[in-house]
Amino acid sequence: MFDGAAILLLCLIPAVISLLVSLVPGKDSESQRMISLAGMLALAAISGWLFLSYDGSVNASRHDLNIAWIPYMGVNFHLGLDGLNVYLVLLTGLLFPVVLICAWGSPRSREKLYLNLLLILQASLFGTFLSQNLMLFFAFWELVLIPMFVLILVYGGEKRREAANTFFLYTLVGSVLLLAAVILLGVESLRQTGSWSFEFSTLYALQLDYGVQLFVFLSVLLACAIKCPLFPFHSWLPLAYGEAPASGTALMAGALSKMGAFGLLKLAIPLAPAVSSDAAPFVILLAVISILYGAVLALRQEDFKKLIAYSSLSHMGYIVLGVFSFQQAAVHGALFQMLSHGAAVVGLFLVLSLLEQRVGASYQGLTALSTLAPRLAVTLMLFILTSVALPLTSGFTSEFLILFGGFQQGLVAWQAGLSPLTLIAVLLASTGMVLGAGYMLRFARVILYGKTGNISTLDDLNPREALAFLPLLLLILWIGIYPAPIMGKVQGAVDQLNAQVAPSSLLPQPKITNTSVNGGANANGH
Amino acid sequence: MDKYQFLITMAGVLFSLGLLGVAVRRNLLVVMMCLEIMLNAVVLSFVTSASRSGTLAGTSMTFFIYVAASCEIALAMAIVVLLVKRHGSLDLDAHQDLKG
Amino acid sequence: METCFVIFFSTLAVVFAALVVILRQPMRAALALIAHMVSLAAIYAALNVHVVAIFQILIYVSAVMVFMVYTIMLLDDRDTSYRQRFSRWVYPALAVAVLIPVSLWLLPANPGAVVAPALADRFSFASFALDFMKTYWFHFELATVLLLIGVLSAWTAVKEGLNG
Amino acid sequence: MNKLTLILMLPLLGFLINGLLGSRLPKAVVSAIACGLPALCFVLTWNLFSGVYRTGAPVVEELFTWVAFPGFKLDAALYFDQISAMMCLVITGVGTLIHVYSVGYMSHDESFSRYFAYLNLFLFFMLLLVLGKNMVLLFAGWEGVGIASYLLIGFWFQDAEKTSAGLKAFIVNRVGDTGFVLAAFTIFYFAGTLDFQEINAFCANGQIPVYVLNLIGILLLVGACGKSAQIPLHVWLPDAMAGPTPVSALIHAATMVTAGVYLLSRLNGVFLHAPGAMTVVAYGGALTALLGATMGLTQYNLKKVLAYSTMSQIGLMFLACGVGAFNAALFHLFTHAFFKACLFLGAGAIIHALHGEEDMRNMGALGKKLPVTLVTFLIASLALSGVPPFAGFFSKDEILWSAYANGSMVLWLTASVSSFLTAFYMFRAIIMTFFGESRVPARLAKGIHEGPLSMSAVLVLLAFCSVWAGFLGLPGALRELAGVTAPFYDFLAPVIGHAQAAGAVDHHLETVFMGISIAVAFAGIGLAWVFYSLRQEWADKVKKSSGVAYDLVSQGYFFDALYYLVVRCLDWVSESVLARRVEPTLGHGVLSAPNDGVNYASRLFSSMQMGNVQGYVFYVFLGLALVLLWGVLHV
Repeated sequence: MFDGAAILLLCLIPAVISLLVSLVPGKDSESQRMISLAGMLALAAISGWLFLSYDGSVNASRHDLNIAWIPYMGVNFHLGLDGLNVYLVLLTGLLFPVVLICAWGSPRSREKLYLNLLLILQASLFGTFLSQNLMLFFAFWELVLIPMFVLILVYGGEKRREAANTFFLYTLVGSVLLLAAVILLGVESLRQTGSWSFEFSTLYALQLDYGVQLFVFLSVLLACAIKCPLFPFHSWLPLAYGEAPASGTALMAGALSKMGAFGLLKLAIPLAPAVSSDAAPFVILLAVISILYGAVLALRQEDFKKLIAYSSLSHMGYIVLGVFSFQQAAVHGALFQMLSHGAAVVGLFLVLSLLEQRVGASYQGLTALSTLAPRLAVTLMLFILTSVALPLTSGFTSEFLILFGGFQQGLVAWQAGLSPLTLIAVLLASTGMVLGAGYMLRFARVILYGKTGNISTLDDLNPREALAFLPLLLLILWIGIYPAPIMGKVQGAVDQLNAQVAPSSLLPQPKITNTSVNGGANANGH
Repeated sequence: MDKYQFLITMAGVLFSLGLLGVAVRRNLLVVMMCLEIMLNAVVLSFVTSASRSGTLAGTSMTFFIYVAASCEIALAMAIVVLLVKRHGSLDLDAHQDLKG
Repeated sequence: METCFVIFFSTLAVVFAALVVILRQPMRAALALIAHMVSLAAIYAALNVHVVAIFQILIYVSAVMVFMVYTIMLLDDRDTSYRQRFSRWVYPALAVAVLIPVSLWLLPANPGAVVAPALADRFSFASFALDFMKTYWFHFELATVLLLIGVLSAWTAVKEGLNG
Repeated sequence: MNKLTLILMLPLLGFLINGLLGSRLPKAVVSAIACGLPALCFVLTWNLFSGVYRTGAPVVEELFTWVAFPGFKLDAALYFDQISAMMCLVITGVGTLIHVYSVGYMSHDESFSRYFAYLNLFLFFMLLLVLGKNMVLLFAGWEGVGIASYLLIGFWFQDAEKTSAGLKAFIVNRVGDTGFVLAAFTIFYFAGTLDFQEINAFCANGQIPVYVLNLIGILLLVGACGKSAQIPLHVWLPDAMAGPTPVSALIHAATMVTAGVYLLSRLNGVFLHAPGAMTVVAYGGALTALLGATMGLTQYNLKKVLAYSTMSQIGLMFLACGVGAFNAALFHLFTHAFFKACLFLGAGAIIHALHGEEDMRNMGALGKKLPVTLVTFLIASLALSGVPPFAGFFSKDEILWSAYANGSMVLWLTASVSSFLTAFYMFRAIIMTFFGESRVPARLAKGIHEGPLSMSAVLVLLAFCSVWAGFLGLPGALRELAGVTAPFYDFLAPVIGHAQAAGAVDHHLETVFMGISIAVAFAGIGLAWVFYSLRQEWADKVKKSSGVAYDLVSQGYFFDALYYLVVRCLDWVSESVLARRVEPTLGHGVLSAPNDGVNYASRLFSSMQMGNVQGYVFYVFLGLALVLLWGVLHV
């Protein structure tokens, strides 16, 4: 029961803390911050403990909390740790204290509201990632929107109203169809098992015919493609990322965008395996388009925030590419990319936010950071190198695995006489390596190097902020240098996922798997 | 064909005549009359079916229809009077308070 | 013999109904309506449903039409609706009006139990009244209450409306 | 901890110390750490090397499993065989020397510790590159040296040109890296492994169709071209001279740029079975050698002359690889490391003396003021031009010979022409720099002096190396003549078969060719002497007469212009097409479409509410009719 309690705490602590914060008399923002920081640190500790203690078993996770909620409709309050969400729980636990500490210095009106929003956001993110019941998942999925909406609306830039509405409506449109799919699945379970149930375990076991799968797949894909975002559905991204407060942007890019990829992994593929494997080449094509589109746009982007926004569009493309390669390496890579991109993009946005705190809006014209604030510059450079996917950083591990797996799968498909689309897509995606280096290092050149401009003094990274960045950097290096032990935790989940995608197992093995010592990397044989 | 089916059809014809009248006449009073025609068509159909199947129900229903009709006409006339007092015209086109 | 009656009077009924729709002066339309109802009554009579025939005359031709005529006399003036009889819906409505009888005509005739002439006296006044009161007295009471309410509300409506 | 790991970790340690708290440490400590650790590396390497030399057995160390899932396992393992040993010796040896040299060279720079941190970082990645047991580990080092060189080229980051040069270097390298990665993927698909030994073994057993091997070979070549500045990916190297001169010596002459050669010989198993790829490598190398040499002719910037010569020398090494003489390539790599480093450091000494002046038109008659530099530079140039008995002669001659013996006449001819040109422009440089009358501007003229002892000592050492190194690998004919062995080739023999073991051995012909190449070298030197010392007006005449050709060459055959065009196109797409057209339309279209839809629908429906009772009646009428009709038709 203690493990279940650990899960429960993840959702309870934010609630309790936000209550406490609201009880603290109005103006005393310092202690409010301290309280919520303490709570977030506790959460980080718990999620870290969960991450470390998780032994990689998928089905019977010891961390499981199942409370009947609306029994006759099969809606349970069922939270559980599994291979798919263990990374994201860690990420969610890690990011919030970091964000809060970096936002510490910035003077803010309505401190209470801000802290409460952060806490609610964190709780609902935990819920989304942990929920083992579709209806619960959907509820949390929607709940995430609200605090983020308010965050943009209250603390955003001058176009904040438009940005908030766009973000909210856009994501809502996606979720409406998702709700339809959820209900449809419930009905299906009623038809097949004779009782309402939204438990994932039940839904995965259903036999859905192709039409139903198609509907479910498309609606989930739409919802996730908007959240991620993927290419044609990204138009809310520059606006929202540009207008949101720095902390909000960081969380949107770091945590919220992962919901999309997670949704694809948790819903689309297991619930609609046949359709997913048929649609995979096209989704991959979409992913590659967004990789290149975002990269090319970032090449000439003057606004730093937008530049990173587009880069994140590009990096999310890699995740989707990996997920839909249905290949062990690629899926591992995609899961890593979630962590890696989460850490890196948050780092980048937070550095920008620190600059904004120090010099105000004019940080857009900042140059020669290396001269002004060396420590800050080094930190920024490390995050930049991560998104350039330099070896020994997490970016390399994930992108290498993704492209590797995708390429293997594409070649297998091509050799098997199926569509060469995947292979071509992966080849295109690998040019993203060059473009990525292009825009990121150009960004570095603009902001880090050159002669000092109108801004001549800047106080460097102070110990508090340095401490905040430390965990992110450690995570990046850990995944970059010694990822093997982490991969073990998700192995079960990856196997399960590959087992669920039935038709792609029809693909032949690469001829080598049986002759070579290391064996082939094509997962579907196992 | 037997007279019953003929009468039923006749009732239909009358009903649609009445409805036509309601739809096309602009004069409020004539519209009311056309409503009566429709009612009568209904009565006719009731009676026809009743006398064909020789049961009581149909014919008894006519009585309720009569009651309803008299209430309706009473109220309707009252409303008509009020409407005309309001807009000073019997023309239905004058009464467009529902325009969206 | 009675079939001829039926056919003849139903033709009349249709003709007079058409007149009601067509005629310009409300009063004439009212007269045509009366004729229409009378011919309907005749049809009922021809069907041996004398009760209904009688009440048709009593209630409609007398009570209802009297209402009508009063109102006409109260309100009749030569306004736009007099000068221009038909609304802009006339042609589409005509087209649609043809549809209904046609579709009714196309309806398959369902063979109901055709009564034996022996039951003809079933609808004779006395027997009908007895049966009716035996079976439907309560409903009819309700109906009369409805009637009462209708009259009252009409009265109040006019009263309030004229005051307000 | 095992020695191998220690070799790898020491530079990293130096990087961490100098990088994190170097700014607080005194310069003496910083330089002690920066030079001491590589020196320690060198000692360890030598120790290991002697072990390998004795036993001939490679040293392997499995550090840990990098990535593993069912059916796939990738170890982080180090592998120290003959090739790695040779590379490590060069890297740590020359590296240490250049560290020492830098202490003097950078003594006046304010970000002293940052420089040494980067330099140590580079050493770490370079060692990782040559010690990695599988392609991924090699790639880690491969990219790592890329970033190190990026950081060092843009070391003086106030200068926009320098930073953009670094950027260019990294991007062009990335293009090559993409090729490398794809090659790795393809290899894994067919061979099911990324371990070098297994790959070579697997390619030998002929399970892979030849066209695939050719494809893999080409992809690898793309990667090698990026790193080793071969046509068409050479454009970054001249710009890379923006970095501090010792950096150019270490990274862009001695070690990093030769990584491509290392890659080719490390995967010689693949290439030996990919004839098509081999041909491409050979002719690509020859082309680079020629073009590089020609481009060297027209440069006035001393460092750029050296850069182009580096390019053409590596071209020769590729040529050697292309004709299967991997050991010759590695030998040339070995000797080239010494004399080219020596040349760069000499150039550094000159630039140091002239306070950063790099244009040869502002030099001349420095010989008297900088005697040590002159001598060492001269020795190194002779070595580079292939004058016996200096190192370059033996290694280059081996390449030329195998170019003919295993390749074709064309290859040999191209190589010879390029070595002729090399001799020419090297002595052009020497004459313009050290002899003739001084053209040094007055502001720089005063106080020209040799650098501190640390610098001159290093120069002398390297010059010494570029004399004796050649005798480690005497060509076959001379070996026969002198009845000695070639320790270098014998050492490499277990991992790379001697090229001429394959071809027919004809020592008479070989001696003839040797004679020709010596003649060629002297011809080049003589011509330079004529043009730039005796009859200087001729040089101008030639320049005048060959107008277009001169522009073509001095503009580097317009490769830069071409790439600039590509980049401009990308920018245009990014700015004018995507940012201005697509993005707004997408945004507006997607965002306002639902809005407009709702508005339209509401207007439509409200227009149906015309407020006329009879209208509603008509709807009722219509509805009724339709329902009836439907009933009739469907009942």
